[in-house]
Amino acid sequence: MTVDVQYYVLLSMAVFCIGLFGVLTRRNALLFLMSVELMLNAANINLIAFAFYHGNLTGQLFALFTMALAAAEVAVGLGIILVLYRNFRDVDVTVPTTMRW
Amino acid sequence: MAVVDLPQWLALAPALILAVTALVLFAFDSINPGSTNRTVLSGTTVIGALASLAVAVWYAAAGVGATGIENYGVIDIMGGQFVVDQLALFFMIVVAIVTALVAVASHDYLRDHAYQAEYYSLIVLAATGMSMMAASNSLVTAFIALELTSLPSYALVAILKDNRGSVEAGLKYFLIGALSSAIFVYGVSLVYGATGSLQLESIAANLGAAGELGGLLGLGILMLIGGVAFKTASVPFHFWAPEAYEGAPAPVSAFLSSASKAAGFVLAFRVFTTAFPLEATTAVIGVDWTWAFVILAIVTMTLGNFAAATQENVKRMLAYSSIGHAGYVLIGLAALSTPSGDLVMGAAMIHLFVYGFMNTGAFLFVGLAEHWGVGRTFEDYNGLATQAPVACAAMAVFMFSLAGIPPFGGFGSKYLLFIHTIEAAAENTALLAAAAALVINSTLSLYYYSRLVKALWIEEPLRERDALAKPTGLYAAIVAAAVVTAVILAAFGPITDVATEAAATVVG
Amino acid sequence: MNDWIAIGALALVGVLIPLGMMSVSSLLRPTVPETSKRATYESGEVPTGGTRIRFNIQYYMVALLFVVFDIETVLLFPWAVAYQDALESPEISLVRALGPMLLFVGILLVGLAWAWRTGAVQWARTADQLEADRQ
Amino acid sequence: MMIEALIAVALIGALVTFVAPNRIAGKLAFAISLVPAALSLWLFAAFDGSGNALRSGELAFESQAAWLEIGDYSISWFVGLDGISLPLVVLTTILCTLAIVSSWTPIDERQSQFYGLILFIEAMLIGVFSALDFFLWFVFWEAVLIPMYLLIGIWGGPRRKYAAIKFFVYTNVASLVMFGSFVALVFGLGDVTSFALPEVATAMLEGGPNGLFGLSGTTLASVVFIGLFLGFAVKVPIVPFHTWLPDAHVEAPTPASILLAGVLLKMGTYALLRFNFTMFPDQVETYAVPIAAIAVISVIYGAMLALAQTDLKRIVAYSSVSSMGYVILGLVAYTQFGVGGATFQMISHGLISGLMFMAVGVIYNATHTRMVTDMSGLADRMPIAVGVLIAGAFGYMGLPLMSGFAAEYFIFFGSFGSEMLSYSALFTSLAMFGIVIVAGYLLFALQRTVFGPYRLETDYEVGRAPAHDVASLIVLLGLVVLLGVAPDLIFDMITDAIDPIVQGGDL
Amino acid sequence: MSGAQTATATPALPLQDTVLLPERIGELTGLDGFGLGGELLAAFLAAFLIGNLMLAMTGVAGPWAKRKITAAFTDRIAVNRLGPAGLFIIVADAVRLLSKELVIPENADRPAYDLAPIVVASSALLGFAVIPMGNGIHLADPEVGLAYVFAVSGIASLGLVMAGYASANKYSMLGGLRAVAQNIAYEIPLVITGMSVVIFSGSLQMGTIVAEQHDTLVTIAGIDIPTWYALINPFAFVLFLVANFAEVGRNPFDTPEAPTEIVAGYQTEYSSVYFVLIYLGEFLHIFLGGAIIATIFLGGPAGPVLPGIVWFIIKIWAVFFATQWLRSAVPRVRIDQLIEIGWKGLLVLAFANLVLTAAIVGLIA
Repeated sequence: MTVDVQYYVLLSMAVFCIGLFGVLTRRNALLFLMSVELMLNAANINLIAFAFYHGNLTGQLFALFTMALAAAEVAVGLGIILVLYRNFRDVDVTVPTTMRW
Repeated sequence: MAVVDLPQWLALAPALILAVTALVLFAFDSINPGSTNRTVLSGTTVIGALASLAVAVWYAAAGVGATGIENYGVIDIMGGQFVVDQLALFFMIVVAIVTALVAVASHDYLRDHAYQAEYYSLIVLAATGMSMMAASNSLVTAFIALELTSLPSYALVAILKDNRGSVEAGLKYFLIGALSSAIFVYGVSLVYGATGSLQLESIAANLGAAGELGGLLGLGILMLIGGVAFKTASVPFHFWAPEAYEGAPAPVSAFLSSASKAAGFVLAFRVFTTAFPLEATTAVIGVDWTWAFVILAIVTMTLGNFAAATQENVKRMLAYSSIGHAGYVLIGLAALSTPSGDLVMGAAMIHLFVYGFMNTGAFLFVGLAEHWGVGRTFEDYNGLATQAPVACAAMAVFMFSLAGIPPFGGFGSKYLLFIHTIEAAAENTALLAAAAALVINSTLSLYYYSRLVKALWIEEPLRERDALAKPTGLYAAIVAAAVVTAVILAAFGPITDVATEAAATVVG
Repeated sequence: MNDWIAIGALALVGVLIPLGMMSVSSLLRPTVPETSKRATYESGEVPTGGTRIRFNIQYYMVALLFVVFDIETVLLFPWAVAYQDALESPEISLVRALGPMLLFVGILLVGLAWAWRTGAVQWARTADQLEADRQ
Repeated sequence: MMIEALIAVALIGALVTFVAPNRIAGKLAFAISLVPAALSLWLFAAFDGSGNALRSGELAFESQAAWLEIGDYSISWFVGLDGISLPLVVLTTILCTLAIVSSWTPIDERQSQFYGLILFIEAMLIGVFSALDFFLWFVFWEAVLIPMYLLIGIWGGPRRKYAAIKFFVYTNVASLVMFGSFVALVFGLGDVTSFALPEVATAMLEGGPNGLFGLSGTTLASVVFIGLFLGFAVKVPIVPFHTWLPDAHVEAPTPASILLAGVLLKMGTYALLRFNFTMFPDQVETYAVPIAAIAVISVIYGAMLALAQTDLKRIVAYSSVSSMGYVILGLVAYTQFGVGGATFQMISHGLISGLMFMAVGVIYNATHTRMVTDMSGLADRMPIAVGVLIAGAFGYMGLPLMSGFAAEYFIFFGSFGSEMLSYSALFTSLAMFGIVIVAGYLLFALQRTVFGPYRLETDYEVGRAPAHDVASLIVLLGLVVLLGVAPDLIFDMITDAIDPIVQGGDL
Repeated sequence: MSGAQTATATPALPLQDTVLLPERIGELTGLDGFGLGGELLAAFLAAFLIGNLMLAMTGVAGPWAKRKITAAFTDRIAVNRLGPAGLFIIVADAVRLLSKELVIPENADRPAYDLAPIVVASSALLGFAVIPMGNGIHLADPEVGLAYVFAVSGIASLGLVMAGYASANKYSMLGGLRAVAQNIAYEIPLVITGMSVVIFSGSLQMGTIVAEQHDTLVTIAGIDIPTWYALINPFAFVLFLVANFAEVGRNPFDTPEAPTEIVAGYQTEYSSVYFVLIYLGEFLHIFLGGAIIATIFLGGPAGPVLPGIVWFIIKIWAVFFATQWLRSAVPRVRIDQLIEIGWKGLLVLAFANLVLTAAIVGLIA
């Protein structure tokens, strides 16, 4: 039982749009981060689906790299959010507006 | 020279040297943690950067990647995942130069900072990523290099942990960066879906096979443009730039606005010339993607310059002006549809090269001002020339050069860009608008650049300042950048040759 | 027969069994509503303060380290799988087969050493470290 | 290599002075500036060129080196002197030296930066007059602005910031227009392979441009001609683009005014001669009448404005507007004497206006006022300086034995007999009327300030002018008189360089 | 297709279950004639079988075997009233626990509080899907089996932290945090050591791994010593064993629920069936760890005379016995020691093991 590739694409696009929506609407930095991860995983869905579709492994390989980089990104992001909280006592991305420091 | 005797993978040496330097710094910090021996750390960084610069220049001189008979031609590594040609070497050189300048300046700027080794190793890691980006010839390596550049940059921007501005800047930079990299990856996945490959040449080869997936390809290209726009701080992903550059420590701002921008552009140049040759792509997706760049270029430069003209804060002004310059360079991509596209791209590359000096120097001067603690608005800078004439003379050089006034380097590069754009406009009249926008914006930029010079040299200080320190490192970096900016026009001959050659190799 | 169908089935079972037990017990067990016994257990004392306590930052540090290391190990799996075949195939030298992994692990270990030395994986500070902090 | 040596000496001198201590900066700069002056005089003596630089003439001290390739166009370092540019170079070096001397007294802060900038300007000016490649020439042309902007802005009078910005913006926009039109011209000329001025000029004579962006060749030529003319007109300045000049002059410190009036204005006329009147003979013929009209208007209007002023510096400033009008008139006459006279007028006006500004500066240093109404009878307090001032004023009025006389004589002679310029007689006579006004306001001003009983509103003790100022004044006066009695010193080489143009024009 | 043919088709790998349990059930019950629906039903039946097998084992182990073993170590007689050797205590305990009142602490985070036990229990159960238990009792054999097992068993720590956070109790909070810290600290050594096995087998498929261990290493006195990876690479075996103990949170690594420090850790506030489920989940995890060890180090169901499933259960119980032994034999390590052993000791050893294994294999080949 195999599923046509365009369904995977539709799925991934749905996931991507959900993530994008979260990015645009959420004000909590952590939720923002999760939404971005969602978008990255949408890309992974695409890559793996297309890897089967085209019958070469490039996509799967790249998906691995994407995961690794996403993890590293999360690590850095959480660090930044932590210092953000220490400085502003909040993780709301709209709070810090003290750019004229 | 003995380049051919070296193993192939050593063609990446400029990037590898940087990576090794980063590891050495890590090892040093592991051996005695929390060391604040600034001289050793920044010294190591500078040595590494200069070594990478030397190797890159040597390769370029030896003709690695140059097309022709008497040299070694383009070097493919890992089955075309990386390619070392003149374009790569050119930008490796730019990155190495900026890294060295920034490292020298940081020696004083981060005098009493807790995380010395971390700072320098992050700088070098980011530089490694940029060098890799210059050589990456596949969307996989491109994305990895992109992230290798971005992740340390996020940390660098926010490295002043207890400084609210720095942290806020870091947050905004990170959020936009994460978003844009997600969009970039999604674009990559779509391109892969359409062509079934991620290596640039084979993407170009398989464009025809896209068939009914052409729509996906178009969307993917659009998303790739988005990802690149973030790195180069151009519309529509520009709005992080002012915040990040203003909040970040000045050397980091210099690093990002010069080297990171250049890296983003080399990525754009390579991807859009190699992977998406115009005719084939247009045949598949039905639109000529240079139009996107024509519009982006004009919008970016106009927006950047007008925003910069309204700033009161010097660092912020420089940030917006760097957006404007990104717009100038985008013309290099916009003109690719014309026969003289390679010339325009070469001019854009030269502008990035010169920009690497003048913009870095300008930000480093701001760093010097922060080091002095004189404040950040134009008024705060009033009359600095009476106390520090040399540094202020250097800053005047940077400002006039950025504004494109002779006899400084910025004039030369803008001149080339303008001439070639006019030349190309004969084919594609839309470029006439771009050229006009270039001239008008340069004139406008003169207003706020000269405003700073006026503040430095002509105005009287608002309040009494006590004597200003003369930090060796910062001064050395600034003066070096200024000297190069002032005399580089004389050496334009070889630089233009290299740049045009490099552009020609990718444009083909 | 697709493996994943079976696995999905087991997942279903894995959820159904606990749910079944819960329902059974909800039929059997008595309910004597009485607020005092619902109080948070603190060794029989009256509960003090909230439960959202601030805990050691080290939990966070090791979590971050884990995120990175775990993902890096994922990148090692393909190598491990391919290693035998690489050795058997004549045209790939041992260095070609082994070198990349050694490099990869080496870089990882540099990172680990750095984390080790900078105390990222150290739970409690030793006496002389505290002494050093005071100065 | 002599020209490179000139520029290099001035540049290195500028750097040295910039970092030198304020105390010795003035003397040091003077010592350094003597070298280019001497060198330029030696060049003058050893001049062996002939013909016009742009009309395949024999260039003196020519040197050329490939610089960079712009697509199909090559840019080179290309410098050389002919009969037109050499006198201007000499004028530049001499005036710079004297300007340095004259600023010993008034400049009392940030001296090292001041003198450094002066020397930098000197280097750039030499470059402007000797460069023969458009790119190179434009680099020098623009580079002159920066130091002048700073000179006015830092050491100027009360409204210096406004004046500096106005000067900067005006001239920058102007040069942008000029730049754009010239680039368009080069692209319009299909067959040129470089930005070297001689090549462009030759190409222009051999048929001119063959169109660009839908413009036909001739239209393009006219557009470019007008664009260039406007660009240079601001620099000259010609009415109605002159408004930056009085502000700049009044606010600028005396040495800056000397350079501004003495040399910077000549950049404009020099460029007009080199570009418009050498490359576009046909367009010159077409637009001769309006240009002449503008010239005459400048003469009369400038003089009128000068008549209305009570500030000595403003008077001189406006009067130089009117003198520039003579130059334009001479150029547009397009005869040997007309163009030659115009060139000669550049030199002589450079000397005389320099002299006037210097004298006014000396007076100002003593009295701290420039208002005609504030003083009178200075003659018995500072006889020599005032004497020189009067002499210079006579030079302005074009009295015989002064270079001004020779210059105006040549111009009127040339323009009166011009075949190309219609109504030439009318224009000439109108322009001549300007002299009367000049005489009017100068005599009026002098009579108010110099003669009569001594009176000074500001309470300063006026004594004899310092020796070095007097010395430089006398040197200038000497030169004026020298050119007045022996114009052939330079007029021969000028005409030698002019003839190819005017003949080419008459073709 | 019938199992026999495929079995003959690939004689190269004996012991590899060419016919998996669902298919076999499909054939036996004739469900394989009913297309997708039949497949689904067969799969469900198979899953149900395995699930209950495991439940039975834990049911025996939790209330009975645990007490017996501990008692034996402390020279006591544990439960012996109900039934032979007190075996019926199992039933009694089950009824007792199920019929206890469920006390939900105030300000508990309700959905998480209810979800945690299910997650803990089912995550452990999921792991058994890919374990070959001999005699064709093998639910599924995907190519990524090993990675799958690691991934699924990792879910448990999520359940634990949920429990710890949701019960709004300081002890639970600390217990949950400790559980996570411990799991992640020992996850990496575990995975990397497992990788050193993959180097030998060249595949992540459990069936292949088992089959690869079937060859004869040496023959001593007529007895074939098979190429169990525990014998080929004992170092890795020990490492894996230790890491596994930490993963399942048994002595000496039972800090997450250290009764003398934080009462009962994450399960402090749990009672009645919820407690049963968590308790169950822990035992399932012990068995799962045993199953993994048996599969990738002890040749899975391989063994003389007795049928495979029996050998398999013996091996699992051996591991379980070891845990109980350690429980009564060795003291508990402090949390800081625990973490630092994991990061500074085991991780480095695991990397060393991987590199050395790879190097030696490469040199031999």
